[in-house]
Amino acid sequence: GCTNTGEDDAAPPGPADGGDGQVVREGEDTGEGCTLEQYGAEPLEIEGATVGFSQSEPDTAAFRAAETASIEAAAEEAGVGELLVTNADNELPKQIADIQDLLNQGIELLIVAPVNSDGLDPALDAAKEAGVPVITIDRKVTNTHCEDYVAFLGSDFYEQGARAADAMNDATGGEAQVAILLGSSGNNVTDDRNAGFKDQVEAEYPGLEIVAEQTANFARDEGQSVAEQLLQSNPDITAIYAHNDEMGLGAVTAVQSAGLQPGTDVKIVSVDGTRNAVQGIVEGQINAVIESNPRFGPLAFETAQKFFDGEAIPEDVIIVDDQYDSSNAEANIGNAF
Amino acid sequence: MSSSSSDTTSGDGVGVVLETEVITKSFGGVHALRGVDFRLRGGEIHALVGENGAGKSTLIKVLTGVHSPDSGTVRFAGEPVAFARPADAQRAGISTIYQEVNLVPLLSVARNIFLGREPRNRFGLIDLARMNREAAALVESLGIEIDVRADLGRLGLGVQQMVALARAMSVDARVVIMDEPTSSLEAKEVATLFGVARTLRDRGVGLVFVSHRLDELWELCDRVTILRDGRQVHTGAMADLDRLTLIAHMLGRDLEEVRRGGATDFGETHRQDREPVLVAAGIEVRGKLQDVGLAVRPGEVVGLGGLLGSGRTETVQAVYGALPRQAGTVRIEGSPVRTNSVGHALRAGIALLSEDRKAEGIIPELSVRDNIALAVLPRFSRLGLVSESRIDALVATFMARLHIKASSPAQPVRELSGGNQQKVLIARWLCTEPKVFLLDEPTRGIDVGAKSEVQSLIDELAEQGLAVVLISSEMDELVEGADRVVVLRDGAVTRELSGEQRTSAALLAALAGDPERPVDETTGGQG
Amino acid sequence: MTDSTQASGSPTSATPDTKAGDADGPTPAPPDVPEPPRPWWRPRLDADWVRRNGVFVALALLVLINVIITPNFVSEGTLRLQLIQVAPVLIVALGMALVIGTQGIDLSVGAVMALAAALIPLYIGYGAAIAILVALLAGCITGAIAGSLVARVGVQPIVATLGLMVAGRGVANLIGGEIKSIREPGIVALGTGNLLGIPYVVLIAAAVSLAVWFAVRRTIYGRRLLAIGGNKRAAELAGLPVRRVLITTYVVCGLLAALAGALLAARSQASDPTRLGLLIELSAITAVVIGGTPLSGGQVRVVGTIAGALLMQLITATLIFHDIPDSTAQIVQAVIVVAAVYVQLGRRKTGPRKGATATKANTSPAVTP
Amino acid sequence: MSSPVVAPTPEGPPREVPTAPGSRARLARLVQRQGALVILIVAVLAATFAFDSFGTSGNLTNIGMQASFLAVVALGMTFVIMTGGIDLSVGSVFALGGVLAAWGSQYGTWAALLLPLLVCGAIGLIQGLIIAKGGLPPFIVTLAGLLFARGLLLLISDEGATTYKVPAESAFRELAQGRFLGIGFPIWLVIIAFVIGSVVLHRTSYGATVLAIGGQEDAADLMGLPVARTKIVAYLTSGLLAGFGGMLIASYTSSGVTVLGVGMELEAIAAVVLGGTLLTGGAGTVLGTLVGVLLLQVIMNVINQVGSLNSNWQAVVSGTILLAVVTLQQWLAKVQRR
Ligand SMILES: Nc1ncnc2c1ncn2[C@@H]1O[C@H](COP(=O)(O)OP(=O)(O)OP(=O)(O)O)[C@@H](O)[C@H]1O
Ligand SMILES: Nc1ncnc2c1ncn2[C@@H]1O[C@H](COP(=O)(O)OP(=O)(O)OP(=O)(O)O)[C@@H](O)[C@H]1O
Ligand SMILES: [Mg+2]
Ligand SMILES: [Mg+2]
Repeated sequence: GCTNTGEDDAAPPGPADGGDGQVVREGEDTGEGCTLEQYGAEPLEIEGATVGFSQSEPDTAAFRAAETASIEAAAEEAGVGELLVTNADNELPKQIADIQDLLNQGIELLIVAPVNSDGLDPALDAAKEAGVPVITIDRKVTNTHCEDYVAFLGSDFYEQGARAADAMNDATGGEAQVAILLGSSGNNVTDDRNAGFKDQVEAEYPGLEIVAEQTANFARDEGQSVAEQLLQSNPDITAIYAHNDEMGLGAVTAVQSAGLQPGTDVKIVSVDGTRNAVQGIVEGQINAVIESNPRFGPLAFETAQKFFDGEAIPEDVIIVDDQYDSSNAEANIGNAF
Repeated sequence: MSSSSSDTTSGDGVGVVLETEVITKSFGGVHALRGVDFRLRGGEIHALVGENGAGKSTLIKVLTGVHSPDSGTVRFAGEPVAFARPADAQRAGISTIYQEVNLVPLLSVARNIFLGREPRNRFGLIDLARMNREAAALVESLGIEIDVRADLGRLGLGVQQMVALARAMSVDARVVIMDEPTSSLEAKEVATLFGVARTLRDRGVGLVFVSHRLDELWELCDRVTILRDGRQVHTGAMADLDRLTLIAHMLGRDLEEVRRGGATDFGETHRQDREPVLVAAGIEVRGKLQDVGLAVRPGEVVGLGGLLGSGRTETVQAVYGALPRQAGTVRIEGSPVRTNSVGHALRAGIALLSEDRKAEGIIPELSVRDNIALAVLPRFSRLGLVSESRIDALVATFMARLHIKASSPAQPVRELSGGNQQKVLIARWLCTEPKVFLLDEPTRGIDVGAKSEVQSLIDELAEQGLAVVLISSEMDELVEGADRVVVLRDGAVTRELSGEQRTSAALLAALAGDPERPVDETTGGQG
Repeated sequence: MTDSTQASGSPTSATPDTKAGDADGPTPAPPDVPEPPRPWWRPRLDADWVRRNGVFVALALLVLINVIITPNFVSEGTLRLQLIQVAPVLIVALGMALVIGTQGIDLSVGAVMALAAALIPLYIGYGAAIAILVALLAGCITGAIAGSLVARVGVQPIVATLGLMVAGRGVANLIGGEIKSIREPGIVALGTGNLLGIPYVVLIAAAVSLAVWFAVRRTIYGRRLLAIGGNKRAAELAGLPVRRVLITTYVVCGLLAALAGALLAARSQASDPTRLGLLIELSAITAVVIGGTPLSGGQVRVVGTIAGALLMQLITATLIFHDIPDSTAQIVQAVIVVAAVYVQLGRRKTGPRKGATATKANTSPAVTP
Repeated sequence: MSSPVVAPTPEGPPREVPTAPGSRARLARLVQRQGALVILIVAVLAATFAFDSFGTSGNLTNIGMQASFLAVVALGMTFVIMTGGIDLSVGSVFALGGVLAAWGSQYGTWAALLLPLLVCGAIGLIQGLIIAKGGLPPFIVTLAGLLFARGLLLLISDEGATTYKVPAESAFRELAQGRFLGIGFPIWLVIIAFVIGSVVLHRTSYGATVLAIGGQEDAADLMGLPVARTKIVAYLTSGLLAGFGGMLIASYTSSGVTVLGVGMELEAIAAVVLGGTLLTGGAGTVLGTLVGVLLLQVIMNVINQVGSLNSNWQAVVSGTILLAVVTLQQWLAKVQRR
């Protein structure tokens, strides 16, 4: 992003690494900090420790791949003794099982990307019982702070939605018939990105009319076929908001096959910041991409070390997400994942 | 020949347990029953006869709630009833053995016998020990020696039929209906079955008995109802009818047309002077056959005799390669046929008409035409494309030659009567122009008309130089139809009867393993 | 002696079931005069006809409803779009129909699509043709594995293909990695190009339909396939090359799935091994069954399958057109699917054992009345 | 002829061959049906030697706990498959059951217990009715059930946006979080359910009818067995058990998670088949299913023990193992039959 910490700049380009590290949003730390004492954990030197990482979704999604790679790289950087990685394949019971398995194998710190905000209780309880501190990344859990987990590191999905509305307003000049491509039903990311967008539109942009919202399950080909149908049945659509870049890219193809110019005839705004989508901005097919930075590795280990060193850790460590648009896409494409 | 000589007046209502009034039933365009008035009295054995497709099974299915009639009434014990499903009929006291063995192959014999009314222990759970014990006793009383805990599907068709009988017997029924129970039974089992039937009759039970083995009717039955094309053409006392009249009623022809000599339609013996075309030697099938040998000359009909489970079916299946054999050779015209490959046997000129038409013969959904042409498709195709016109010609030839009754060659074969299905299968094999034709119970379950057609067909084929192996559970068929009879016992050849020895009495003795007569030295590999 | 004896008093009440909506109705007297043959130009437009052609009727109805209630429905663009979108599903469904005809099922088609799509970017350097050939080859190989497991080892089709589905998706992800955009002009043209105004994708689906129809109706292979599906043991005894036919069928199914995967990749100009073809096996099976092919094997209805796929496509489109939320959409879809199959299979009731034919058609292999 | 003398005369060759259809066949059947057990034991032993942390009691109870949800669902599936049917709706019904339980728990423990059973039972019942009375193929009906239950779930949770929480003080949490003799309730419940299931299948007329229908449906009908009723009960049971499984997981996770159960039907089918039940119906054991579930769970556990296996490799490995196991089963059965 524009506020690059520069840590990873030297890394070779590629989808998994490169790009920017995360920056914590200042002054927005909520609630009391959590200290080692309050949490009731033992001090630990991360160097040489056994750390577990429970990933939620298969690593084929660009976001997940970047996230896992970042954790692995940072673990190496921090000199972690052993990093055990599991992948829950999007199934909550499997994630619970994974975490219990990790605990059973003697991890001393758990980093988890939760499948779902609710329902990890048994796993978190087991961690508490084992005295293993938990840091959740990219998705917050609804459990009790400083009792069930140390901190949440991640983006504010609601905020992302709201910023997408802002970007949509900028791209369309305030007048548009907007179709929304929803992520998978029941997913909190879908809910937040949608609510943020709609609330912001309602509050600020009366000229943006939402004419359709249909799920396309975060997938490119579904995004394409749903967008094709929507454009066919509702030719007045002038803008598409997609909950992730993949569906946004699908919408690009759909607009093209409808004989229209994506980015011009139909404005497209999406969330994530993948290389392909930012490239799409450069080519003028996508109007804006709200970043959702997946590179949690350095921040996670940094936070953990601070915690073990006795510092108070805020409940939410919200990172600053960048935004790509025609003004900065070309310059910052290296930061995309 | 009065076509409606029903004895509606005599003894009406007296002791009638089950009756129908003007029942009609049709399937699509097929009128299976057209106004049938059937009356069954308690304490009688009532024969139900007719050609294949006359509607016997349909009538039974209407009586027992499998089908509901299009119109007409069924009365049971004087009350009109409308059984919605077989369970209702069974609960009311009608016990039925349906035509095709209708048991569950994956369950044990004991389970099959007691399905639905298993003995319970005091916890209300099935008392397995008692169930097995009672089943064993029941089966033993029918003279069969089997492990009642074994899966039914592993037993031969005949044994399965006896298990079905055991099941029907174990219910306390007022009416017992048996649709061709003897078709796959051996003389001894038939006798057992008759004994059971008579006992039941003497207890006042009404029995319905269907069979295409006409002699059995006079032996067992008191009265008879004859169906033809779904119509009731005659009802009366069995004793008032002679064989020819019965057949004339069934077929709807004049007496004269029917009058022929002999019990079967086989001709005289055939030539015996040529080199054997089929020589099978030393065939071993683990657990089934030991060192079985067989040799058949062109134009010769060799019968395979044996009791239930003696291994006749296994022998022909092993020769055909359909049953893996551990040892033994099969040669056709001197050249060996690869073991355990149906394809090779077929190409070498062997054909097998298998015993179980339903499970191993017909492809129910395919048309008559496609069923007939199935084994010879490559010959009627170019570059993998089927040549329809040539197949049509072939099928037309065989349908005419075997008198196959079907609405058109395109009719699904499942809609045909049993006899016609059998003829379709014979046609399938004749298309392959076999040198050796193995026939496993070819006349099982087909009516007199069809049976004599099949018999004369076999004869004709042999005349034309085909080597035939004939398995039959009917003594007459073996004795008259075969030039030699090879007798199997417990999976081994024990005797061979030829020439003068071929008499029913000799065969009976051989089947029973009469120790007086030593095993013929000439049997074995060279036949 | 139970209550069943008092169930009815008159001959007519004894047959309560034959009347309700049954086309053949009760035949009061034995008709001796055969019915005059019906001229071919006057098909029986009765309930039975509707049942036999249920899927076409349902399709026509849905089109009609859309014409009335959906704005912009009657347009070349809409028709074209539906045809384009249905093409990959249809191609998969046709392969599935063949497998179902052998009394099998193939759950691995979605994974095969992903695998094929994943291979294209890897081989795109050699040109579009080679890349697609490699993709198709992968489909054949997967099909051959499935076929061998079923025909040689004797594993039940649903399990064999379930294992392949899990493993295949994993392999696709392994070799494909993240989603990749495909910009190669040849592939893009395949996905978006036209011939005489008809999209290539639609032409290919039409060609595949024709080929499958021809194979089923006119070739030895088709005849054998139906025989094996109808009664495997009998087919064996008739000397048919059962294993070869079975393996061929799974290979064809894999090949068609790979083709569909390649087409989808070409259309979306990307290969997404994680998502591509997800759950398509269920859509394909539904299309086949709605089209009138029984899961019990022995029959393959190609035209029905096409109509079934179109029907499913149109249902989805209708729900999107009217912006129905996901929850309602799924419920509506469930109801339509059941209704369509009900109409299709509810035919030929002969008595109180309603649907006995259909039920057993689904469970036991060989049945003869 | 009246005296049933089928026994061979002394001179005849020994009858030993044809009259012994049982022993060898039974052995083959045992191996085919219990092949999974053999493999499970081998896998457990191997894993215990290979990984220090595998054999620990903590890990083993974890496996048991994790397996219990699938086990409950697979039990219902076993009955359905044994009637020759299939139930694809279980995953969705499972999720629905969980959401309903969490929602109901706000109104008390009874609501949490009854609501899911009522609704999921009703779904199972309706599916059973359509299949048994309407004669529709189970595959399609339950596929529609899958969509329907998922749609219903989304409907009651604002398109999945709302996750109901089980109140902290609710006794409903005890259902899955409680322990007896140090072992979680779900494990006990699974044991009880499988014992009951086993007795029902093997020692009651209902179970006999289930097997008969799967073996030969028209025969079962002609034998006068209550085919339709038995099938309806099987689907009802499957719906109930799936709902019960969902209820367990709601109690376990203290919330009504909306994204559960996707693909669970296939896992359940795999477990049932691994346990030696024929998909064509008619044969199998309830305990085999339990073995199948444990086998799947152990495979997953072992993959996790390896630690850093890429998630895609996990899929490849588990798919391959599934195929290897069924292949092995077939092979064992064949060898035994020879
Ligand atoms: N389920 C059915 N569907 C269509 N047609 C049928 C059905 N059942 C019987 N038929 C037809 O009804 C007629 C009477 O058949 P049925 O089985 O009653 O004859 P059958 O007298 O028992 O003959 P067989 O001696 O061969 O057993 C036949 O033409 C048969 O094809
Ligand atoms: N009376 C019996 N006692 C014990 N086992 C029997 C008996 N009858 C048949 N079996 C079993 O059934 C199996 C199959 O017999 P099979 O049908 O091959 O014999 P078959 O000589 O062809 O007699 P049929 O065809 O008349 O039944 C035998 O291998 C045997 O295990
Ligand atoms: Mg009959
Ligand atoms: Mg036999």
